[in-house]
Amino acid sequence: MPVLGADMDEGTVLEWLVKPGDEVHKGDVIAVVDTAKSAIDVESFHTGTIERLVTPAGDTVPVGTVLAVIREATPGAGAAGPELAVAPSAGQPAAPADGQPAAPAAGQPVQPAGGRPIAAVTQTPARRMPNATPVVRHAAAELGVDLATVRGSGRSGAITRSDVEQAAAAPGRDRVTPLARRVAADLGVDLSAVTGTGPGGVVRADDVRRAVSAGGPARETWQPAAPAREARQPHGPETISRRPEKAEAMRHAIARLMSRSKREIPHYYVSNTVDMATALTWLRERNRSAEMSARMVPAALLLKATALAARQVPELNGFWIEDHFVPAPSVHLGVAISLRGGGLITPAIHDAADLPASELMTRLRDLASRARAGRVRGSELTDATITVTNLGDQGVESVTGVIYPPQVALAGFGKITERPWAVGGLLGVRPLIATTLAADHRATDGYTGARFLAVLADLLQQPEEL
Amino acid sequence: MTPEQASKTIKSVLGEIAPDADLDALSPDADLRDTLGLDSLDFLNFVEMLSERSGKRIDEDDYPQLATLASGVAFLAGR
Amino acid sequence: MTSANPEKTSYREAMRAALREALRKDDRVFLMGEDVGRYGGCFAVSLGLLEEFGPERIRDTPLSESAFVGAGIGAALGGMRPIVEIMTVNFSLLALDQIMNNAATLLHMSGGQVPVPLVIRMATGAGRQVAAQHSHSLEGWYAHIPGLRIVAPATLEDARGMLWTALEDPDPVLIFEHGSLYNMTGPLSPDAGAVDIDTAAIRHQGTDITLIAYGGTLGKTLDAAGELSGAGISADVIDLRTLRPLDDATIMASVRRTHRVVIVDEGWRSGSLAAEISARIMEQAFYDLDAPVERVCSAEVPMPYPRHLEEAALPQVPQIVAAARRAVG
Amino acid sequence: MTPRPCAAGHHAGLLRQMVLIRRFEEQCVELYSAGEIHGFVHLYIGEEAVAVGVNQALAPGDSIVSTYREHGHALVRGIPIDAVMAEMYGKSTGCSGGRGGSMHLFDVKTRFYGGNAIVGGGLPLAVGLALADRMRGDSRVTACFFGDGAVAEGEFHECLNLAALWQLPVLFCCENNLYAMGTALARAQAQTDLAVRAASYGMPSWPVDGMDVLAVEQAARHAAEAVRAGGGPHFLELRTYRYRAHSMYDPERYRDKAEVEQWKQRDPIEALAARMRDAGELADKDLAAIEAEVSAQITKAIETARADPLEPVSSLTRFVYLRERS
Repeated sequence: MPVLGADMDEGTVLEWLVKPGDEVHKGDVIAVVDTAKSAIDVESFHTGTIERLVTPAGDTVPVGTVLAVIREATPGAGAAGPELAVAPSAGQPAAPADGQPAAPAAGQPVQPAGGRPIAAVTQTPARRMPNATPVVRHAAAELGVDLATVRGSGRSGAITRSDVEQAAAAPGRDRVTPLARRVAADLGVDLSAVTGTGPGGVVRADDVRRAVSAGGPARETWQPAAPAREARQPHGPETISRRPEKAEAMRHAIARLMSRSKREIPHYYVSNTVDMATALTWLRERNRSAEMSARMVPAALLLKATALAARQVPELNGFWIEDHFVPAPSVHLGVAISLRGGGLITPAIHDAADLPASELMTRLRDLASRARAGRVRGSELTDATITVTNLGDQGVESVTGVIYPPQVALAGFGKITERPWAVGGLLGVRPLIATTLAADHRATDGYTGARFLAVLADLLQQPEEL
Repeated sequence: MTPEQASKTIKSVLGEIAPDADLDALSPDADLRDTLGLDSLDFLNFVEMLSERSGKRIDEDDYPQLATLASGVAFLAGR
Repeated sequence: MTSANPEKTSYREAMRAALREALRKDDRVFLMGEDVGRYGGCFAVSLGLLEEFGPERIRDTPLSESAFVGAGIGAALGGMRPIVEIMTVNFSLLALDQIMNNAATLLHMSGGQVPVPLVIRMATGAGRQVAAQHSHSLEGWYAHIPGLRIVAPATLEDARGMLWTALEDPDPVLIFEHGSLYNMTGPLSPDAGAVDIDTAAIRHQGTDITLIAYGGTLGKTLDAAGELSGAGISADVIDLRTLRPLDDATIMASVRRTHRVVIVDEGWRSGSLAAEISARIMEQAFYDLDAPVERVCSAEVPMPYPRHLEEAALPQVPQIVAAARRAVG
Repeated sequence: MTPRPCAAGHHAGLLRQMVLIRRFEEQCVELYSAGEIHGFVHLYIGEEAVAVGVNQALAPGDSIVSTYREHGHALVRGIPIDAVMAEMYGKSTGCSGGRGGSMHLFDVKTRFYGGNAIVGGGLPLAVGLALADRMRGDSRVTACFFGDGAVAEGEFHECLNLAALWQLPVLFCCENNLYAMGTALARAQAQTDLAVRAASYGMPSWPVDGMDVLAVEQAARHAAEAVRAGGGPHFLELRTYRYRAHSMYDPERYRDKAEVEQWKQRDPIEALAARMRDAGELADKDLAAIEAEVSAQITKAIETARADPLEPVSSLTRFVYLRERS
């Protein structure tokens, strides 16, 4: 069970997407796991064949528990010792000392001929009460050891104090320097996915920065608290109910991040009104000839224009880290998507400035449906370099948003409304949209923000170029 | 497609798009987008699924006819 | 002020020039200690001063550290500006009671009535094969005591300039002169004068690591910085100058830039000044650290006599370089 | 130096000072027992003649370095009784701002350089003060009080040597009360004749009956005048006795009650009073008047001290450095 969030200590396997015998590749989604906050896709970090599924769907297990055993597709036979496969938790004890898989039901592990098990950990039945005295429990609490992950060496498998101490001393906790932790927090980087290059593999600040510039690991943020599989595979209204505690967790996460933003970021705001007549006319013509599935909504044009504007005004595309602006090499456009029943997430459309508007539209639809199904990947949730919020569909005229730290800008769009508007000295009725920008005054000044909105307005007058 | 079939189809599609909505309480003349909180993407999905299940092409110019349950039923059944 | 050309000067001469200036400028100033007069000072710092200023002001004392250090305190209470020379820090232990229980406390326990404007100079440190009783670096001990100011001049400018500032200070100031520095020579402007005794100085600018040193280890640390520079590691070298009160601001500012630290301290590691600095870095700059704080201190052994063992016991350039490399990784 | 006043008035003054010390110390016992004052409190009861007699020989410009048993020295030196009592209470109005307490009474106005609570620790200060006076050409005397216990300290010997070597104007006043806390003089010193030991450093020294205030005064005047005249340091061994424990209370296993009673027969206050009665200098009503006056003074000091303010905790680290770092 991978650690999918900083505060995750257990997870429920919602669904296996593979079965024994299936070949999997590194990066394949092989299972869906429900954390306290969201349903998350679990990727395989190995290429090979599924040997067996250790944790059945429906079980709740602590992080670090083996979910499945993958027989690695080793070019040569018998390489190094066992390693963890589907329990890539950097935060929890993994294999027992002998490295043998020990499925309690099956007794001895099946040692596949020709392959080798690369995941091996005692499966812990869901929240079985560990066999430990109160004194040992106290010690475990003090040492931060999850007793469910400790194998007892005492009588009848009882966990002794020295078992706990050994577990605590085991290379469990990440070796991450304080600076790296701070940088990761600033950048929202999930440290468990960062490779350390320091002595003994310690993660240092540069490792975190490299991970970010490589477009890398999950950034810590809140994750969708959506109805998970039910929404994805609707069975009927009775299954569609969000667990209240999840909504609350998301509310808290939003509260924390937005409070931090308002506490740390001196926002400034600029706004503009843009004539959308040209864009809408172009869009209508295009949609008329397009397949239904290829139709675009105005939001797609707005997003593309925003992405291009962010590229043209790079001072607004990046992060404020350690008292400096760090420009992002590419535009990953965060899109605020509100969830039914409250809350929102802001998954990113990667390299948005490089995508044709039609592709952007496809991504947007995909992202929106997955977001509402609670099926957003970690990297999508964490990579945005600038964010867009569009409340036009809700009928508001304009929105001035709160910046997502450590980003430095957030663009807002209101409703496209027909209003009287003078063009060339003649009053006419035109579809207008209010565009706004909230930006971090530490990184830029109002002049830059104004330039951004001007570029955006120009781009929207040339929809065919988008 | 009979009005009953049309109504059932529309409600079924809406149920998937807005799973938390109480469709039984939906007034035939209520604006769907406002009442159910559908955004443009939701509405596009709605149109797409409706087209798929009814087998009918729905152009952008037809969208106003899908504003309410009653007008949607009339639109689908009328074809 | 004329801008005269720098002259080649030794640390000893710089210190003597400082004494001479103080004795000339202020009638209240006198020098007192073992063999400071006729002998000319154990390290020849006060050579020639007896002839110039006479036995009243260049005052040889009996080997009574407690009495003459305490007498220095009393004379300071009585309106004088005594400079007490304790031959070496090793003998200061015989006067520890006076330094700790009187010099450091009188101001406080009199409710601010009795300041002690006293300067105590002493040689410190190892490196001359003088074995276990003459090689201590106990300035860290003294830096533990509130009420004292502890300074460690490591450069010619500081040897020349710290004394006068210390004499002007209303509180007791202990000046620790590392024995290996007296023969150090270099250019010093004839205009060189008083310097502050509050701040640390950056003696070498760098970006990758902060090397913190003082007194006798500064030279070795600068050598290490040079070696590191050849290996592409750019080091900030901080000369603490004042060991109490510590200039946290300079230390933390550097750590916040480099994120890595090596502290070089000739004191024994346990309970050392290096330990104190390390703790302060944890307290004030923990989230700026990208590697554990490294310390290069003396081995925990009474100083042995043979050269090879003495060298092994003391912080040396290769150890500083190795520690820096560990930190930079 | 100080002109000698008429005998009757002079004796009455000595008596009054000794009574003041005695009653102040008795009051300290009560206040300590009641938990109003705290810490180590060393009482001077029985030794009053020493402080009172030596003080007669000192001029206002002279310096005094004392010990932790210094209430008496402080009071006769002229530190206001209110300030001394407030110091016992740790109040900011105390003579040391409340920072010192019983063992660390200071007052630079009267050149009273402290109660020093390290046995022997004050001697080097006295030598240094005298050195400053010598170098500055002042004709001050520094009176340095210490007990018989200090004679065993290295600092005693270093300082007597240094003072004699440099011929510094120090009046060494050894209050020999026979016990270094619980260790009797004979159990700690090979040579119990302390004046002899001082003499070995080449300074004039002699023993004095410390229970006789007039004898103390006479010896001190003689010695102080010699010191002031440039005769170098002098040493007085003042043989006295403390009636009470080393510090407030102790089981007194180290001495016989009979011995205490024997010394009390020679009580310095009663001895002077008897002599004055014999000479017709003291009537009962005179003594009663002294007692009443002293009592009123002490009562007022206590009331004032109780009402005085404590220093705020926010100023805890005051008086560590005179110059705060810029």
